[in-house]
Amino acid sequence: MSTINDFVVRFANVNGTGSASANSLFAKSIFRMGVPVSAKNIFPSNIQGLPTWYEVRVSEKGYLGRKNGIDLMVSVNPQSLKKDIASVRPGGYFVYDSTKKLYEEFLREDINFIGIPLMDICNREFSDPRQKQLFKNIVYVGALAKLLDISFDEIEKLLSEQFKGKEKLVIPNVKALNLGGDYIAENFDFPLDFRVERRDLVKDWILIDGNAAAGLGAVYGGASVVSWYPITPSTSLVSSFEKYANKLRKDPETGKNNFSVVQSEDELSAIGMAIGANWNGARAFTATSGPGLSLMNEFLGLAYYSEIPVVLADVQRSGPSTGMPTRTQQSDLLMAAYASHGDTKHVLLIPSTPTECFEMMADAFDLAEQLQTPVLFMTDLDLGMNEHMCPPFKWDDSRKYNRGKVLNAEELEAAQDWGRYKDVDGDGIPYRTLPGTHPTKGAYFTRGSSHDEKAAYSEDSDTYVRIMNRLVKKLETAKTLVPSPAFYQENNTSEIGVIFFGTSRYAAEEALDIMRADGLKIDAMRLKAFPFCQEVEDFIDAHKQVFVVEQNRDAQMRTLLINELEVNPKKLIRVLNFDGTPITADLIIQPISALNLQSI
Amino acid sequence: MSTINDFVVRFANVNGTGSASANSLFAKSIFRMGVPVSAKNIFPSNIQGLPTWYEVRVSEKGYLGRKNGIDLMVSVNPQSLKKDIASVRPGGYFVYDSTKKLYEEFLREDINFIGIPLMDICNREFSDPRQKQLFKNIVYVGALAKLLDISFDEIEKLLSEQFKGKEKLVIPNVKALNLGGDYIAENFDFPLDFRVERRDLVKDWILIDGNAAAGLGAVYGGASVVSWYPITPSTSLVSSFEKYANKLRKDPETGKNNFSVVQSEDELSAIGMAIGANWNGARAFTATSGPGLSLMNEFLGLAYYSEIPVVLADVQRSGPSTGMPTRTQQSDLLMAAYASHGDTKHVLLIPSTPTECFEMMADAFDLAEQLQTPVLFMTDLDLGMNEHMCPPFKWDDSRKYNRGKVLNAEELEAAQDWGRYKDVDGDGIPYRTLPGTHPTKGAYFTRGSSHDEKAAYSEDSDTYVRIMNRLVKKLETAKTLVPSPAFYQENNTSEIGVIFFGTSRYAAEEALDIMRADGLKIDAMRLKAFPFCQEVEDFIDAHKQVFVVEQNRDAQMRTLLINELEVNPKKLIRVLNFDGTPITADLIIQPISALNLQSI
Amino acid sequence: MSYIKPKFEHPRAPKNTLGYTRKEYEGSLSTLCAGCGHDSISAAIVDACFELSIEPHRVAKLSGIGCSSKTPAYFLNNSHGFNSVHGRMPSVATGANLANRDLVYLGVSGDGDSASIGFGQFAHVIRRNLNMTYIVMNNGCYGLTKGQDSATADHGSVSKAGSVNNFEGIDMCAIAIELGATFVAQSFSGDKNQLIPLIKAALSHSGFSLINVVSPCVTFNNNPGSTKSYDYVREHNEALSSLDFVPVKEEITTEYDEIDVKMVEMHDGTFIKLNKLHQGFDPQDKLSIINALQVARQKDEILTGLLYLDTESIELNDLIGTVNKPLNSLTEKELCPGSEVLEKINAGLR
Amino acid sequence: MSYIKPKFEHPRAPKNTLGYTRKEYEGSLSTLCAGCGHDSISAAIVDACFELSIEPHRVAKLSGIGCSSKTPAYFLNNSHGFNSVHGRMPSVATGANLANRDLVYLGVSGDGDSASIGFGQFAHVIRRNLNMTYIVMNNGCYGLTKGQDSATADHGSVSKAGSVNNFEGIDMCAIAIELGATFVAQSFSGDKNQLIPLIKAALSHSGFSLINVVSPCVTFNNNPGSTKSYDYVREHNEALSSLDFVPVKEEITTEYDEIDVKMVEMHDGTFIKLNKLHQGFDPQDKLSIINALQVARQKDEILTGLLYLDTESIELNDLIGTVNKPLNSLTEKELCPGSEVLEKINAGLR
Ligand SMILES: Cc1ncc(C[n+]2csc(CCOP(=O)(O)OP(=O)(O)O)c2C)c(N)n1
Ligand SMILES: Cc1ncc(C[n+]2csc(CCOP(=O)(O)OP(=O)(O)O)c2C)c(N)n1
Ligand code: SF4
Ligand code: SF4
Ligand SMILES: [Mg+2]
Ligand SMILES: [Mg+2]
Repeated sequence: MSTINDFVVRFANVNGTGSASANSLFAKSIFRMGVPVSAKNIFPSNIQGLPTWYEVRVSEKGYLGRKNGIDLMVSVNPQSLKKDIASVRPGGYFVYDSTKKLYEEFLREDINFIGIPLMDICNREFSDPRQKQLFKNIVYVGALAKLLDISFDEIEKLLSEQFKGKEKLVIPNVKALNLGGDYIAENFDFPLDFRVERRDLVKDWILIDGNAAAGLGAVYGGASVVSWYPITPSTSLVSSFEKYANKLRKDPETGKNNFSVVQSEDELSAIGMAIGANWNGARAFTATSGPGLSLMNEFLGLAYYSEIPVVLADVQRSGPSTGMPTRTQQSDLLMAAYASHGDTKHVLLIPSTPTECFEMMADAFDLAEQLQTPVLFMTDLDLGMNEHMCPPFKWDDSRKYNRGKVLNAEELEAAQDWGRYKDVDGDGIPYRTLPGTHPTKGAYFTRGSSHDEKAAYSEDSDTYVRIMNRLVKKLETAKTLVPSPAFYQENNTSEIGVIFFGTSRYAAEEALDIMRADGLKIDAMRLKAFPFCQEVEDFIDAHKQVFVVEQNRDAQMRTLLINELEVNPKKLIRVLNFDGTPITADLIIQPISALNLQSI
Repeated sequence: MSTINDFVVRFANVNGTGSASANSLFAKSIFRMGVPVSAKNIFPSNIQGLPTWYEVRVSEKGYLGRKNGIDLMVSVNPQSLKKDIASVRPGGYFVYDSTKKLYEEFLREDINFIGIPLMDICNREFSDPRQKQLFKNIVYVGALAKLLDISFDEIEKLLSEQFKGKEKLVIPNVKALNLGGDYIAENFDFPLDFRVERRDLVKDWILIDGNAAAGLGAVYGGASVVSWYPITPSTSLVSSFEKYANKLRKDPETGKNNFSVVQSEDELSAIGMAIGANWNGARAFTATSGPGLSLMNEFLGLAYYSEIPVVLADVQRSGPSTGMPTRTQQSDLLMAAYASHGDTKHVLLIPSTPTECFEMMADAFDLAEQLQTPVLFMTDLDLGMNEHMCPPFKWDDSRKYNRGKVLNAEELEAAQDWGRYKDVDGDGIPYRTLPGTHPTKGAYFTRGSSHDEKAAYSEDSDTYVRIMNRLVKKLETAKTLVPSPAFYQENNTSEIGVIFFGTSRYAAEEALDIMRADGLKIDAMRLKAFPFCQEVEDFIDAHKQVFVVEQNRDAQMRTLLINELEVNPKKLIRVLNFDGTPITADLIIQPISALNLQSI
Repeated sequence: MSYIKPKFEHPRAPKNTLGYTRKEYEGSLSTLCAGCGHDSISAAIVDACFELSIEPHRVAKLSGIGCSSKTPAYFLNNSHGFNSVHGRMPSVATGANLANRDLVYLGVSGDGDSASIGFGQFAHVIRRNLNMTYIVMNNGCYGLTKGQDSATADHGSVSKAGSVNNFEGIDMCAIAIELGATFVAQSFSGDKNQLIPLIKAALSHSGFSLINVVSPCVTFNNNPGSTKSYDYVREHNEALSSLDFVPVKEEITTEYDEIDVKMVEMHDGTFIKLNKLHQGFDPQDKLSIINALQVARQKDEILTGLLYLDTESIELNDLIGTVNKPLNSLTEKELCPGSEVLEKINAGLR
Repeated sequence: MSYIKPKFEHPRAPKNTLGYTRKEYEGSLSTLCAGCGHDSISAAIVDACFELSIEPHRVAKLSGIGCSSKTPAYFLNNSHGFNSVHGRMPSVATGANLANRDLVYLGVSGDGDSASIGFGQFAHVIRRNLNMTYIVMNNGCYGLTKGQDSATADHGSVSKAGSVNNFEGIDMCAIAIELGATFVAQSFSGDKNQLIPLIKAALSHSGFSLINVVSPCVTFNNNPGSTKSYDYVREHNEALSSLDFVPVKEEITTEYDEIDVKMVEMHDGTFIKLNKLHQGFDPQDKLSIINALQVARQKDEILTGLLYLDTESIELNDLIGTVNKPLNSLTEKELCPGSEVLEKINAGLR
């Protein structure tokens, strides 16, 4: 019996050889057939010549997390050949370039080898040396299409979209595609015992990476100043902003930019610029990853204490230090929540899909201005740099940006005894003014040193304590403004709960389905923000045992939960994956079942 | 009835006017009379012209913490006059320069005013304009000596020690002293109802500030490279090192330095140099305060992950951001313990007295080299910049520096398959080598990126996890090497415990005595280090309720205890003071008694 | 602390063209040491802004950390001020300027702030030609942390404690010119007559204007042997020119055809009149000033006056093509592309 | 990735005076792009160290982060290496040097690493005259993060994507000279004949030696319009001199009284022989090179060769009076003053 729409294909390539676009062509064609698909790049921290992999999971049920066990491996990299052959599941397939023979000693009895003379074919069929090289990739896509029953029509359509305006290029591409298909047709049985079948499961969903979505979200959220310093995996977030802004934010009359992007000299400068711009009333953000976040600590403390809004996107990668710069992790949480010396706490938003990247990035600016404090958008490499299937973006045209408490000239004129750091409304949030607003009212001195309600320098103990306690109150207000968690049940029905967040979502939802199908009662909650709102506390209170799923070594979110909600640590059980690859459902099910079997 | 050796005197001065040496002359004379004394500077973050205070507590019982309630105020600063008069306890004394009359409206019925025409006296008795200004300070010291029955002999002896080599200066100083004493003798009743009486309570103790002690400790601990960037209140720690090293570390033959001190361009550079020097086998440290620590985050992660010893002294001040740079706090703990992005943990040492500053600073180098990781010496402004009475320094001449696992040329020659990051001994600590040791063996590549046991670059998940887990094991080993806590009972006898650390010690010990005298049973533990050793866990386990005393807003040590020891937060009750002034016994007793009354 | 300024102002105190008196450009009471050079610079800033008739609330004054960086509290009380973190004012100023290019940006910094911890930001704000006036109050030491040598301490300068500085001092002006600064001047806190017109000219320049002002620290670096003491600077000060700032509308009455006078027209139509210009030196000829600075260094001279001016300067916002309208005044309409566009984007992602 | 180097070495491979073959100076296989300029520089380093007969294990090689900063893994496998954090290698090198002044310190960095994030450390390590050789592999872009312009991208240079750089590029050599560097050279990764003797001379200099090497990024910045492409550099390269490094013991046989040859004696008695020296230029005359650089910039020329050398250079350890013995070899006896002294200190505190 053949398996439909449920398998994993992995491509082993050399980076910098143009395989990326062929591989995503493969993934997208399945998506176009209405079948849920997810794809992950596993790439080295270098530019050219090292092994890189691309892993595609096809899942009828819509499970978009990573899954162990490779059903089919496409190998076009001799460097990693041995390892690649070893990684195929027993009974699986190994597609390779048979122009050169495989070493005898690499062969395995328990998998199927499908040799295609990619180089021979291309050498024979193409004359241009670059084409000879590039089209090897398209040939194997054609072969796979045949083997997996993927629609050639869909692929051709994708190719014509891709080369719109350069139609001449479509023809040789299609030719290469068919060369691959034909070779399979002539030499092998097809399709395989697992394959693709057209469905209507994708609906109106889109395929995009989180960084692209977040960049677009920032455009929609009204960001007009972006300052940044290049670092993987955050670079493409800014590129996305810039790309969309260049299209959508030109002044119609002059053609000039209704935004500015400045590549700064380092991360200290990047956050400094973002703070300066926000201080002056523009919505500004910066984006970085771990090492950059470390460098931004001092400035984050300044923004916290002098109450300046700023949005910072941290696309997390594997730490510590340079760590594994092209691997994913959720390990900057603790530093982000408590960044900078002294007593500080910051607001975090934690998206789990590109759709949420779009939404939360836009919302981050409202939140930062409402609260007059840094808001850290905490995503990760997996979400940021891999394309994910997700619901389409929506925007309510009646939505007005919430600029928070900013006094304009008339309000200042009317204001009685205004003070920059007065808690007028009892919510811990004072009123601010922008430079240049009023000739004689509203000017104040912003400083990171201790100040009183009128922003005057002060070394008075009582004043200091008053302001510091108001900042605590402000964080209480933040709890009512940040997005509430998502729940996976109408009412809690179990003594066991599981908490997850960010990209663990994909695997966690799959795990939940499997465990529930296995008869395990378990409630689930997906966190979206820090500080934690009441519902988070309630969920934990309502359960005897709560598993906390996260992608770091030290269970950082668990620490935040325990510390902020005064939870007994015994209650929160770690479920951790921190090896740099996205977590799988298996890794979540295992410890939970093990512990629950024990306790039954 | 008169009170003996138990009162508080506060001096109100203008900074930059030379009052500091007169005030410490006053304190030291009491110390020389064998009576315990403690003194605190409360100074502004500026150089000249603003109010500054000096508070001296005299305590027969040896309580060296700050105490509320000023018995006698010496006022020589018109700027703060009103506030200063208001701050005297009812029945207390206010000594002022009566050359100018006090404003009627400032007068209080419930305190005693002692006017001394300081300016008149000096104008009359001295001709040199600088002397006219400076000797006002000595005149009031003389007056106080009379009022409080302090030995003029001791003061004169101190003056002759101070002006050793400039004996000519002694005479006018003594003259000024006597002018003050005489004026009191002629115009007021003396001594007051509280006064000093000679004792033998000081024994062989010494009077020194923590920074001076730590600088000396670093000399004894074998530090040979110091890199730093000026910042209050850490600057004097490095000055102390430099001063002592210049005396004690000259090469006898050439007169050159057996050490180097480099003032770097910023804190990133300071920690970078210290890391570079330690990597290369010299004992090196840097010193800073909050803002500097924030800037050092990235480098701390590098040292943690590439396993380079380094010692960092953080003299904490009030944060966040610039905060109150001349006020004390213990609020960098959380950042210090978990500094840098990614999963990291660092070793902290927490001294409470200058003696411990000396010892722990010296020990820090052993610990850093044994563990091949950063060791953060966490002191604060109160300890660092105020003089404290403490036991004398001791050094065991048979002590050898523990340089940890460093292979020399012979060992390398003999070593089989050495790998920089191999866990040979099962304690998580690998063997390192120094550059230049052996022509062909032992060279390796240090990096902050993921590496295997042989220090080779690796993006392999298993390798990464192995190394990260070994670092956890290393921290377990650290628990057995850091200093154990101090206990204040032979055996635990109560259900209630109190935990404190650092400079809270002074007030906590006093509070403990008072509470115990009041019949409250309470056990106490003073922490000295992070990570926490078994005894810390045992103490918490052994008690139903534990108070954690700290000088920050967010109860950072409590967070560390909960998080690292998996303690139920409900068990740990916050006792906090974070207004920038050193904590007092009262502030500790209050919440503890309140809660215990409730629970009885 | 300086002495209390008289609160009383004469009813007939002179007013500028906006109708403001000098008082309306003052700040709070200084808490610096009596005699600190920085206070004189603050006073010069007040004078320059008053005389230029700048609207005080249209100025944003920014600084880092240090005695010098405290001064924005001591001038222009009706301006928004930002006392940021040590050495990082340039980035904050850059962000602020990007958000609203219409204000006047006045940055104040110290030599520790700009030449040590902040050297990277100093260099890069110059490269970006940010439209701001950047005043370095240069005393060769870290005043606020009690007088350590800074990176501008000259080689051979002797500290108060008697130690000799062995490192090369950074010449802020020479570095700025090398990095492409478009307005570079040097002055002395004690020379109000030179400093005020320089500040006016700097504020009128479109692009980055550096004024490095030697500003003695009376408490820690005014000793004999110090090359940043009042005495030393007075002796070694070599004015390249004296100058006048000539507002655009002012009638040009004097004769300018004298050999040693040069009129430089600024971007906004105002003029700088350089009197008694040194021979062989032209502030619009980079090579001439680079040479002059090198030679002066060998002779232990401190060249003051306008050193370099590029009147073709293009400031950051124009370099990157930003609209003229301040970005912080853009509304939803201009910022948000709306749902229709979004639907198209969605379509492209299917 | 470069192609695999032959593992086999001829038994009669030439040996240097220490008896080592070139092989013993090589590193691991490079993972850079085929054709990357950086790989040529690595090869030149190998050659220079081999020819100089430096003991490989007495070299400490340090770097920041970037493609360029990876190269220390690709040369001198028997040396300790330190791949630190982005832009902060100078501080790590400084600490290492303070700990053991007896090793040879070789730092490698990129233009992003040194001119952007690391500009402050770059400037200050120069000011301190740290005894090290500092090679900037300058490709005008951030290779490792995919080709963004760096701060050394020249004004007007066109990126692969077609955008024009509007900012002033930082001239590393001019800046270094202005900051007081004592050895400054510029070269091109494609010019091995010039580069190898320059590296040898730099390694022989006592104090800070900068070699700024234009090193094209074939993947991101080798397009027409780029001023850091192989073609552009070849066309605009203007060698100030060709040079030979003359080890001290080598007999001086040639005639040196030709007009265009200059022999410069180094600190350690070795010589640099400058052939065909440009007229009006003298590497020991700072003003001449400052002028030459300014003029070259106007003519779009890239001056290469030895630009500046101060043979009176005093390196950091000597500037601050450190003993000759490496500090990391001091023992308890030298480090710890002992209990008796401590007792005296106690006594003074009573
Ligand atoms: C990150 C950081 N490091 C150190 C300090 C301490 N600090 C305050 S001011 C200052 C130096 C100021 O020197 P300069 O800029 O020359 O100003 P001056 O006081 O001489 O006017 C330093 C080091 C700080 N505030 N922040
Ligand atoms: C703190 C920090 N920020 C950013 C990065 C990302 N990063 C890695 S290399 C690099 C630029 C390297 O450019 P360059 O020094 O010129 O080296 P090249 O690759 O061009 O040789 C950047 C920005 C990082 N590693 N660390
Ligand atoms: S210490 Fe120096 S710089 Fe600071 S206020 Fe006093 S004189 Fe000015
Ligand atoms: S990306 Fe550029 S700098 Fe990096 S290895 Fe490739 S060619 Fe060299
Ligand atoms: Mg200064
Ligand atoms: Mg580069």
